[in-house]
Amino acid sequence: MQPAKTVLNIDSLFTEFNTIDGTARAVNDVTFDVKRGEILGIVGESGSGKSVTALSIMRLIRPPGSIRRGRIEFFGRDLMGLSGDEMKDVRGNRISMIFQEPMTSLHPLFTIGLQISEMYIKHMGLSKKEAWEHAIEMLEKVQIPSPEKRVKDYPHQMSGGMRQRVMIAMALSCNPELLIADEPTTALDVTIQAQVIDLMWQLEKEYSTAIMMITHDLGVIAEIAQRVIVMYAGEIVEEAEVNQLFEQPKHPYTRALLEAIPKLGRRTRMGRKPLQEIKGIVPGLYNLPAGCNFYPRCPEARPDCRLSDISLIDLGIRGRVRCPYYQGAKA
Amino acid sequence: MKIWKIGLSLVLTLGLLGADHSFAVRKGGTFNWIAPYGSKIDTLDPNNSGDEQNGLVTMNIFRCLYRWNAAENKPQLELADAVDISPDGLVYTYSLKRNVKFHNGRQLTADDIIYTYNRIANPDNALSGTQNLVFIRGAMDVFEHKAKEVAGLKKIDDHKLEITLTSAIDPAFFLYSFPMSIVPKEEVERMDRPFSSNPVGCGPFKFVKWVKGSEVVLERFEDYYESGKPYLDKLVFKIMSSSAARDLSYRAKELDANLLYATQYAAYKKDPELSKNLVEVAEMFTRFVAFNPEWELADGRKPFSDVRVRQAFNYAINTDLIVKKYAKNKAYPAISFLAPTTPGYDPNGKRYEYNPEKAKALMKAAGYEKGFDLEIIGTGDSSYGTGVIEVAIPFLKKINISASALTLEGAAKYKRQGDRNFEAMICSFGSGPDGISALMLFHSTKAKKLPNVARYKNGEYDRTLDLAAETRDPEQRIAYVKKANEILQADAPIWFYNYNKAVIAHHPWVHGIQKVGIEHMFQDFTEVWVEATSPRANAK
Amino acid sequence: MDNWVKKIRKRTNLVAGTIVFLIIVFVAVFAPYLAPTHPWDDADLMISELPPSGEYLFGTDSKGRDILSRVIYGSRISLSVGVISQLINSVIGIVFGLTAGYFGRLWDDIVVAVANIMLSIPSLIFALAVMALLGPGLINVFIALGLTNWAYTCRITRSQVLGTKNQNYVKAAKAMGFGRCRVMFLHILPNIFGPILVMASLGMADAILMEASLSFLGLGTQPPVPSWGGMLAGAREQLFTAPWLSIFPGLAIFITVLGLNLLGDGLRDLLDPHMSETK
Amino acid sequence: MISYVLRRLIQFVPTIFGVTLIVFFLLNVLPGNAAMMAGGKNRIPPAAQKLMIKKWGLDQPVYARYFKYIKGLCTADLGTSFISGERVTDVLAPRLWPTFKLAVIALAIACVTGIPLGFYSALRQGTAMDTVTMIGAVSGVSMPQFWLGLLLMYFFSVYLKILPTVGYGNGDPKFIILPAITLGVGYMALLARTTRAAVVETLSQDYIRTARSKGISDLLINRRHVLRNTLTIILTSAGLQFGSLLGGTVVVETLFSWPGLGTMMVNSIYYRDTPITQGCVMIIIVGFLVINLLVDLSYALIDPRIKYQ
Repeated sequence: MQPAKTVLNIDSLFTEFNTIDGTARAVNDVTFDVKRGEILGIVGESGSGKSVTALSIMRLIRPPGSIRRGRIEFFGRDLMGLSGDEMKDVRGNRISMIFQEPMTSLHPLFTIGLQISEMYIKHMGLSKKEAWEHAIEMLEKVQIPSPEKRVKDYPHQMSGGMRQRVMIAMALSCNPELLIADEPTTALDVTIQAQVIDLMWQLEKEYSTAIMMITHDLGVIAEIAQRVIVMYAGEIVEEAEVNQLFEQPKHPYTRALLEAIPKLGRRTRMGRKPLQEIKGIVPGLYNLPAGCNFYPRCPEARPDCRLSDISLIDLGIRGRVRCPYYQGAKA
Repeated sequence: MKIWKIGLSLVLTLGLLGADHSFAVRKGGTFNWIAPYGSKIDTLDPNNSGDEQNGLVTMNIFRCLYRWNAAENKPQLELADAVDISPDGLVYTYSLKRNVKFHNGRQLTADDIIYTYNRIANPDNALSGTQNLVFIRGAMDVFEHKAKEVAGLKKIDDHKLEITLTSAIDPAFFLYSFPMSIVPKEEVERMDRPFSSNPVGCGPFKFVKWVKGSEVVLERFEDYYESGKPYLDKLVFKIMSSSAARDLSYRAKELDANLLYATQYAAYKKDPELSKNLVEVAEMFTRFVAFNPEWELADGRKPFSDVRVRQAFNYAINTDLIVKKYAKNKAYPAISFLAPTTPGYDPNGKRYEYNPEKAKALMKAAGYEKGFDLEIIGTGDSSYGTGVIEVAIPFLKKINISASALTLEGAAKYKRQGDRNFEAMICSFGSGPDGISALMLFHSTKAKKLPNVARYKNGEYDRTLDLAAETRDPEQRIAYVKKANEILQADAPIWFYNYNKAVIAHHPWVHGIQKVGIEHMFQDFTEVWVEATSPRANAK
Repeated sequence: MDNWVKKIRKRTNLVAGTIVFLIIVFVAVFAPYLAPTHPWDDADLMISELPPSGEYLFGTDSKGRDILSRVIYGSRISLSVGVISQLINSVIGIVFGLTAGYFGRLWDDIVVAVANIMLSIPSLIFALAVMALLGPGLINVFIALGLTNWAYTCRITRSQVLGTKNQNYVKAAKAMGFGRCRVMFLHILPNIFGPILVMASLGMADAILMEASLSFLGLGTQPPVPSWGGMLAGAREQLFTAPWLSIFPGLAIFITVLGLNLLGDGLRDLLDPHMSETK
Repeated sequence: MISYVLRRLIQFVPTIFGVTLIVFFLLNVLPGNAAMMAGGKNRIPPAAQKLMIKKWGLDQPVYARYFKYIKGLCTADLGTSFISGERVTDVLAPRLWPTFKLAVIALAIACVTGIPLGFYSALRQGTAMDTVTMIGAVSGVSMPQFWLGLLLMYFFSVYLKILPTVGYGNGDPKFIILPAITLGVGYMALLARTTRAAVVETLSQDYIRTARSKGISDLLINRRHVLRNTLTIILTSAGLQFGSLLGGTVVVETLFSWPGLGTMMVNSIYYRDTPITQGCVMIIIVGFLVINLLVDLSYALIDPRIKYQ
């Protein structure tokens, strides 16, 4: 882990939502890094804090939410210390983001050309005309047929897969160092998913952009990620190289996630199932249980899991895990 | 005659000026005046509309054969220097003034008066003044399509006009009001512009412009027949129906004078500056609640057919207190129907004092000790609308009459009034200047001009009134009028509420505002002038 | 995820609005127990037009009646007029607006034409006709007010539907074979509710004030029964000479409308799908 | 597009006839008639009233009168006023411009203040500023126009003495300020609240988050991305309000002696001068139709998803 190779280094990030009902800790002491050219997968169920983590990095948390503390170092520079305008120069330019819903993430009243051009105009200072030409080029790169025509289209004239390609084109238009993809394929149907994943895979190679792939789809992770972080109730519960994670999952939660998938490894024709088979639901963030957050649902829970907060155990090359009784621990 | 008139105007002016002002009448300036009765003026064709909102403008553009003399409170000859009356009182020969010019420069002749009266009489024109001519011989024939022209109108020469009447009455009372204004034929029949919005008369002011819905502007007619008059260069009528807005405009000195409503009257009275120049007059309007004697209760009884119930109603209400507190003294408690300035009014006449005990006793005697429910209709008018009923309700409650009010808009109220479809109704009616015509309102058969609102029927009253109309002795006539008024008072077909007190406030630089009893807003601006201190003293 | 937390936070509006609304309902229901005097039977001309004092907190009116009592009693008429007439015109307006925008074509043309006709008929004519045909009475006030203003709601709803009906969630709902009613009322309506609620809750003030002008036509409440609008209208010429006559009923209207606006905002946030979806 | 406009224009005809029919029969239902009212406080004698009724054709059955009216309408003849006897078109024409001017300026005031206020409070949701704006908006609609008008008149004319109280002043712009503000405030409040609701809804849209993630400035996001999406709703309510302003300015016109259509229409209703009422309604319906058509067309300009065939 040499600093030069690290694109993003997040250190003890806390993001909270303050309401009259109390404080919800959506992201609770999260620490990790993203290396150059790497694809980092972040998995977890809905409400596990992965999207909030992504938005925290972009500093797009809106009131009543706020980043309580922590450092978000991007190439060694703490993003938290940037002014609003400086942050805007980072957003889209050096870190960009793809959102889950291609249907609603594009402005319905503007042409896609205009929406892509905005990036060039803002970050590269191009004229409208130049930006427009770049937008066409970019559409071509994401394999949209007859881009010079489609550039004048409105989002409602395109299919979901097309729109996600537009989103990718937009996100990559300024050649960012880090791309955060928040469930980029969830809303798409299976064949389109494959195309989009392939496209990202290719682009990652071409641009050597680091990618943070947020998903609850382990199949996607298995396919393209090199390293995986598993989140649960705002905390990292496990971090490992992708092969290790699939072959030797340590945290009971990770195991539960994996067990919910019929077959490990590469995507199969059988398709993938979502993770609805873990018993119980994600605990409310207002009243987290004492001790281990996964305790109520954990098949291997022991009485002392409840007694005190569990800290993340650094296993060096084998990653990190938040369970003293992890699989393979010397009990 | 002319000298006498100037003398009169001087006396008038002096009276109003007080001692601390100079006598020098000043010429020039613009006078901002108001048209307060509603937010519209419909037409400036004076013959066409009886609405006083139109009349208060047209009376300064036009002239009638007679004019109301505010100081003496009676109509007097205007367009004629003299009139000869035949011994039987049926033929009037007028010697018309020779210096009367219309605003288009043409001289007024007898033809104009004949033309105007024929115009008014013609039923196809359906003009509001028609009924004012019924006493002229032949008018009814025209009215009934039997003749083309009124036979009783005869031109002797350009400046001599003979009018023959059907009965010996004084035509002055019928011919002074603004719907009888003399109009020039050539202007009325012009095809290029409607007369109703381009009026041409022979009055002191000529028409300049009319911003419909906002204002009418008049300017001095240089060839007006009273030499040297009028004094004002310009006269502006601003259409302002909101009394609160008028109040602000007046305080901002944008209006030279203002007609006050009760709330402002009370406020102006208290203000040391504003209270100085208030011109008050007892107007010839009486406000009352008319009872419908034909109205039946569920059990078939007709409470208002019983005089005791009607009297009880009058005794039950503390009219003086209502006038003082609610009307803020901008009215005079009514004794009977006739207004204080109308001949025949008796200031010492008997009246219904506030006496709830007597009222209760009367109700008991009439068999209505337990009272009844009563709905009183009226408009939303602040001086004679359902607001007054609201004040009266607690008093009526004490004699067990549970009264409620129903506010209606004007036309709906008139409809129910005409259909006799009401239990009781609050309204305001003219109670002058001629006592006989005013009291005719309650004549059971001859209430032609207006339907007998209270369905009042009393043979003695009818007879007395008929006698008054027939007699030619003025003293005798007044005695009969007085008697009829007394009968009416005793029979109480109505609740006698109040006579209006009209109040005009004017700024200290204004002179010549008169007390006009027939309608205070009918100000004739021939005599009005403004001092140099007026903000518009030199405005053109 | 941040959204559902936001939703709860937003309940401040809902809570405040509900409290205000309940207080006014309470006042209306228990007016006879709350009012210090009877609002018209206890009139006494000797105490007319007194400014607010310890004895008469809100002062007295020109007919010698306690304004506090009249404001308290006035809540009965004004609240029901405001709420019911707005409900009527919202329901009619939403149904017509939704269907017109959703189905389009001939039905849209018809609804738009009818709405335009309704908007062009002066409400005065409508009120007078209602009075002439149906006579006086509070129910007829609801009819006069409820039936005249629906066209606004209708047009707003329609315009919103036009912008929403091609969105994917609508298409998806249609594709899933949901009935047209379900799509319109459960999928589209909640998405466009904000502006409609704003219209309705602000329209309340209009309705309360309009009621007064109807009573001048014999349609609304009749003297001596008080309503806030009527009290205000009755005092219009005395704004400067006796300001307390208009200030207190004016405040009552203001507070009611404010409460209902808060309630409306709160409801909107509660119903808004953007706020309630959890990620 | 052109065929759509044509289709809409053709639809004007039945709508106009519909409105004349309904208004004609509603007016016919009203108690009383113009003759009763023609004399103001001085009632016209019954005999003279009869003459007037005959002259105005009010003695004929209602359908006959309606057909006569429609026949006239086909030759662009709106009839003559009962009371003044002038042609309705001559009576209406001078009132149009003042009303139009007042409506436009009032609406402009409402838009210029209301939309930014709504926008601002939506962006500052939940802050004190938002609350203050809401309270302001609610007081704007709760305050009767005559109150506001009189207060403004008092402050600017009596106290500061910088503006005239009432009148048209030959079109002098000084005279329009107070009536326009009085008229505009209620609409401003409505627009502010509508804008706020629409903006709040837009702000929570995913595409706004996308726009933020692109690093473009807040100003651009608000001005371009948010505003565009709220324009339809703002336009709709502004269009509706303009329509209602054409006939709904009675209180302000009366208070400020403004020579507009509103007072004339209300007076014509009270005085049962039905040809004038019909004429006013005609103007209002045509106004509404044209404005709505423009608004509908502008939807298509703003929102590419809306297509008119």
